[in-house]
Amino acid sequence: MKVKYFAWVRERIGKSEETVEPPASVRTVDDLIAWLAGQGETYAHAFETPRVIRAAIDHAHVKSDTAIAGAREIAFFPPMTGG
Amino acid sequence: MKVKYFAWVRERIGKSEETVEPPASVRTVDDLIAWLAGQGETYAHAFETPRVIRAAIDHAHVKSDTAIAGAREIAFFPPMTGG
Amino acid sequence: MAANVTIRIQQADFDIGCEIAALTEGRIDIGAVVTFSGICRGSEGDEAITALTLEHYPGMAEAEIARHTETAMSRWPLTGLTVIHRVGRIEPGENIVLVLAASAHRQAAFQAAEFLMDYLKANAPFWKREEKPEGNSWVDAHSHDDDAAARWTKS
Amino acid sequence: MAANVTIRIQQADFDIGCEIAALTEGRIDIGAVVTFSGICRGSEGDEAITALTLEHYPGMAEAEIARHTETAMSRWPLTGLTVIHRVGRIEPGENIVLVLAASAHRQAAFQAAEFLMDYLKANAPFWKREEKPEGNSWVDAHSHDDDAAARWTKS
Repeated sequence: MKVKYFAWVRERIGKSEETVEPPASVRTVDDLIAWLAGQGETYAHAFETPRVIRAAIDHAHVKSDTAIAGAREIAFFPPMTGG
Repeated sequence: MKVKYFAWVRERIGKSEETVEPPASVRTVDDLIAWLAGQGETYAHAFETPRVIRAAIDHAHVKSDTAIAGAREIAFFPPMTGG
Repeated sequence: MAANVTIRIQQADFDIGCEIAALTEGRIDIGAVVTFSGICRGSEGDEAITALTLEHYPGMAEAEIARHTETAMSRWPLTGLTVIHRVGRIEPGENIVLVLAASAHRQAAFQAAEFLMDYLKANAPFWKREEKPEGNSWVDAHSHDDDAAARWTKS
Repeated sequence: MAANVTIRIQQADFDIGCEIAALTEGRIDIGAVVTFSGICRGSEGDEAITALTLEHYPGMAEAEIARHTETAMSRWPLTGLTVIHRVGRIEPGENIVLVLAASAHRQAAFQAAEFLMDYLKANAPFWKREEKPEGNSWVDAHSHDDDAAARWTKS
């Protein structure tokens, strides 16, 4: 599945998107965050405070316990500051 | 004192302003309305429903029991419909 | 920088872009500008309206609006306020009134603009006469406008 | 006549007068137009700001704003809505965002504009980075923006 990063999540990881293939045990957004945080130092830094991370699946906001099955695109970003 | 009329009060009386000299017994806005209503048919028509008439003394809204002593200009008009 | 307050009662139309520029040009302390423009509609309920004629009480109208812009300035942290009310004959689609509020923050700008509009509707000495195919008539005041104005009164 | 909804995310500035004209031209069923424009300020508290850079999530930003304009259209009797959000580098005094709501009546226009602004602040996928003399930093989200957005949620 495609994963996108925005704002300081993007800056810390050092890329704006990538394709990942997490193991079958990664079922929810929370699981995916935990798995990504184990992919190296930059990921650990980006996801060091999971509760501030917001997620969207296929362009819609989701809660962290949402299942990721069937998602084409998952995005992670800090709280929004538009307007 | 100068008296001014606006909107349908003006139309019914047929003039936009005049100078009046009510007797000393006319002490409040209410008294002045009652006195004006007795000045002829057009005045009676304009003031036939005193509770809908609004008044201002020297450019400030006043209640109908306000004393008129010292007023330079008193205006009578229907409820406002600006904006 | 001091706050700008502009009050105009005029027959001529106004340009919202120009009025915003007049309040914001050269300033970097303004984060939010709210404008309200009131426009003449071509019908009221099922009745067609050909035009409105707006009458006002010269002197009192300016003084009353000024008093209410002062109230707004004291109640919210505003950097500027503009109130323009047209008088005379106005046809459907034409502007009637403009209220513009500028502030560092959006809530103050929204609230001040709403406060001034509610005030203008219920308490500013202006009267509308409607031209309709079946004749002319003075617009009746609406009690909901009084209610809207009353919600700003501190108890 | 059907309601007009325009949503644009762009680097270019916008012209409020043109956007109002686009929603109102040739119509006589609109009595009230409310605009909100958000402008880049030159300071935040005691800190100077040299510029903002706005990042967004293409695709999701448009979809989310569209969903909220639909909510606004279903909640208030609106004749038109325009939302323009700029992205890229913006300097103090420049426009950031425009929300424009048109309706027969003023309350609907005010409420829809406030609702959309509260939503954009708290939930639209945009992020601001501030350039300051002492370095750049991402703007923190404010809990008061979440509170402002939450007041529109029906219980």
